[in-house]
Amino acid sequence: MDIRVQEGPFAQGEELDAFAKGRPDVGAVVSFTGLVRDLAPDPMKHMEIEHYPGMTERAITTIAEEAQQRWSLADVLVIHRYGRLRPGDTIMMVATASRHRADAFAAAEFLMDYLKSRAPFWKKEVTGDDAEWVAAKDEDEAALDRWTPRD
Amino acid sequence: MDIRVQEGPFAQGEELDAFAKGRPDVGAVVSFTGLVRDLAPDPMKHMEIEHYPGMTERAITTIAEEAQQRWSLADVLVIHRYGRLRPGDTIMMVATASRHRADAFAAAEFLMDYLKSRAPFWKKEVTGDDAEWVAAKDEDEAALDRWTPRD
Amino acid sequence: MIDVMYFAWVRERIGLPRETVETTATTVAELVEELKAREERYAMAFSDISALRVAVDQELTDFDAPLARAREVAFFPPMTGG
Amino acid sequence: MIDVMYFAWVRERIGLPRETVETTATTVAELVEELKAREERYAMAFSDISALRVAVDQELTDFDAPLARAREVAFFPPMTGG
Repeated sequence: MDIRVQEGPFAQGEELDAFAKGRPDVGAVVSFTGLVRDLAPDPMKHMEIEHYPGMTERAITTIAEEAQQRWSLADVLVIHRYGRLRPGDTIMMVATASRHRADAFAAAEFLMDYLKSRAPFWKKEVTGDDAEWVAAKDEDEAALDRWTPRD
Repeated sequence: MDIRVQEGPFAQGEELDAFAKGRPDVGAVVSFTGLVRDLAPDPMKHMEIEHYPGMTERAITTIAEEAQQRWSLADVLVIHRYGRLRPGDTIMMVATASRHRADAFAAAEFLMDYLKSRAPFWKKEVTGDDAEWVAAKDEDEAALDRWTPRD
Repeated sequence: MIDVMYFAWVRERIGLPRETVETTATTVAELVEELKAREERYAMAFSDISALRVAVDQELTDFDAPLARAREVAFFPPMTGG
Repeated sequence: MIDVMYFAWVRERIGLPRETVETTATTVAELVEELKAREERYAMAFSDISALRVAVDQELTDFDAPLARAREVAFFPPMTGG
């Protein structure tokens, strides 16, 4: 399990190569990369990501451990940046390695759904003179429901 | 849409970097990589992948076009190798780019489910003096059901 | 005249990857019956048709598909890509 | 003595990222009432508690959570990671 919360950029391709390498028991690797979008007609100058140092690492570790309990995973990678990012920059990435593709996919989606709404990051979009905090989406909160055990 | 059926290796990290680059409208990139496993106690010497030239490209193109119709995708990448592969080698990769993560994930899983059972590839595992064709799994055929529209 | 192709263990059992066949069959199933009647190795390869898949002109189809105007028929086991 | 932290627009409305608070509150909700009584900017920040989340000692919790032995309480809007 490799969890990194950092201000600086990371190279998603190199990270994927390193993550997938030398795992004789792994048949499936899934990765997700989140990027800063640049949507017309309101071009963003930059994005500021605030986080809660200490709690961030704890929350992500808890989420990753839960994923490892739910699915058969050889490894989990989470990298999440904070600070100032520009359009096109990679915000974060998640990767999962498993014998089977179903586990790798499910775990990656689970990690993303929880990181969205349960890891203490807050995004602010700065456009020209204006700056606005990104509002949490109802659909992101709703996405967590599918992981709730029903019994 | 970029579809490649090839004998030679590919660099998944470089492919991911190139695929994710320069897409201002894309917030989410999902990749899947399939690797040749090396499972004790019966170490595989190599894997032979046979395919049906011509039909392979057609089948993958049809699958990718269907994915683009079903989900909002900025782009799709499929690379699939044939010929002789060794344990640890990358067999294939799929990548999807979208504004939203749900579309990128669903499309990547859809592509994988269809590539597994509908693209004309056949795997043979060579272990010592023995060689065996990999049998299709019922669960892979069953995985297609979830994409069938119910009406 | 139709090109008939075999892949994976179907190819191995029949002993060749493709051949040109002179046929009057109007469906895939009729073509299979003609091939089975030829030699034991064909009869073996086609003994359990439920274990096989067929493509006509590079499109997956069923064994009752018509062969009218078909140029290429391929027989193979269930695919194992990905 | 408890460390109280604010993030995102909660931090901006209150005007500081953290402070040490002398309190007799036994729950998060009681602490919120004490803070609201202080100054207008606190009352504003905490006016709609349903728009806020709270963590006690870096674990997400509810507003009726006890503060016994808590060292750090953080208030913030719903998270937007990923």
